[in-house]
Amino acid sequence: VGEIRRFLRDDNPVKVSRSVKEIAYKVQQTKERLIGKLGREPSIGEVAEEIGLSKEEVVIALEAAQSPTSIYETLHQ
Amino acid sequence: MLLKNQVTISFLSISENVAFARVTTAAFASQLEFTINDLEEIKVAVSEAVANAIVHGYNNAEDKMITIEVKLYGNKLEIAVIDEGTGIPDIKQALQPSFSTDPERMGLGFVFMQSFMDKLKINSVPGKGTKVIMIKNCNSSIKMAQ
Amino acid sequence: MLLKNQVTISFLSISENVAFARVTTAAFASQLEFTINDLEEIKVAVSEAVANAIVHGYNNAEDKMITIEVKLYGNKLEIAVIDEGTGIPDIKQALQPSFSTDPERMGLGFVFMQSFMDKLKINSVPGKGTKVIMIKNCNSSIKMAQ
Ligand SMILES: Nc1ncnc2c1ncn2[C@@H]1O[C@H](COP(=O)(O)OP(=O)(O)O)[C@@H](O)[C@H]1O
Ligand SMILES: Nc1ncnc2c1ncn2[C@@H]1O[C@H](COP(=O)(O)OP(=O)(O)O)[C@@H](O)[C@H]1O
Ligand SMILES: [Mg+2]
Ligand SMILES: [Mg+2]
Repeated sequence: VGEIRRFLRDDNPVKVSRSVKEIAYKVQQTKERLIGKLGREPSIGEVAEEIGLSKEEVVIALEAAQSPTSIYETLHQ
Repeated sequence: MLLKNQVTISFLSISENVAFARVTTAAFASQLEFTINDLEEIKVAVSEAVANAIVHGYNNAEDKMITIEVKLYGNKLEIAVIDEGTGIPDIKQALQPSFSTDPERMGLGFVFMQSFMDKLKINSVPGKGTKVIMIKNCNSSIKMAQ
Repeated sequence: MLLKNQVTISFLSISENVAFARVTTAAFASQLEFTINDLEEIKVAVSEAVANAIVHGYNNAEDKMITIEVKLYGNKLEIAVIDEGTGIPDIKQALQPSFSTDPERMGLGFVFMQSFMDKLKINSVPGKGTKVIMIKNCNSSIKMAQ
């Protein structure tokens, strides 16, 4: 089991983990580019496909790279 | 309309879970063709509803449960935020902009929910709890362009 | 150990929900001081368990429910993935590396879960369902460094 763990740590396709900031930056760039290309706001799925991540992954990265969304949190910080 | 997918999420009434609830709902909603901007609006609406459940429904007690049901239809998202807390005695009054039972709050939560979502329904029974149902339609321009 | 937070997530047994389950569980787990690498390992383990529930537990039927319970203790994460499907008749055999009841699969799911998590427990009753419980301790080096 230890060996498998080491093997997977070093070489696992699932784990090309980019930092959330990096992803968030890429999302913004991709979104702008797609707006230019499509003439409208792209869907989250279109953006995710373009950068090769799942939609859910993109949503989480955007959240993590962002300041609070709710007035609740803004007021209670 | 046909139910395509659904999830139910139940969590403790602690403020750390506002962010979790918001992002989880948005992650699920991303299975429909929403834009990033739509998802941001959904997050704000969910944050406000969950914050209300914690602050008003449960008076900040941290050992209660909040449930979110998210349903995806063809091009429609339905979110229900449910607590078993104090309930709202006068819903019409609660919906009024800048009405709040707490003098330190702004009374804009329901206004945000209403402006960011296409439909808002509230079922509430004093002493029993509150269910806030929000519906958002999926931007049809994306669908048509595909 | 003291339970700090918990969430229960129930969703339909469709393959789109594997990504949702993985990302949501990791988002909740991130309330503990896990490294990014830890969170990636948790995601793989959850994906494998949920995929098993869909493929083996429910034979790819899309109208069944899968439940994930996530509990956060002081420095420990506990995840249970639950289905009410076929069950596993011989757990010891199922755990064997490269054992699979499906000739087209690799039989490495449980191996991944075991190697990425600190503990794996399986409760299963043929005809009733399966509960896979996984525990991961939080790397204390981060705690100490703060
Ligand atoms: N889940 C709830 N349980 C009980 N009361 C609620 C709930 N949600 C809202 N309310 C009531 O509705 C009022 C208006 O809510 P809102 O528009 O979000 O403003 P605020 O939260 O700033 O008071 C609250 O002040 C409260 O009295
Ligand atoms: N939730 C489940 N319900 C029923 N059987 C299961 C479940 N999870 C695993 N199994 C059984 O255990 C075996 C080994 O699982 P796993 O190690 O993930 O390999 P694989 O999924 O590639 O077959 C499966 O082939 C299946 O027979
Ligand atoms: Mg409010
Ligand atoms: Mg498997």
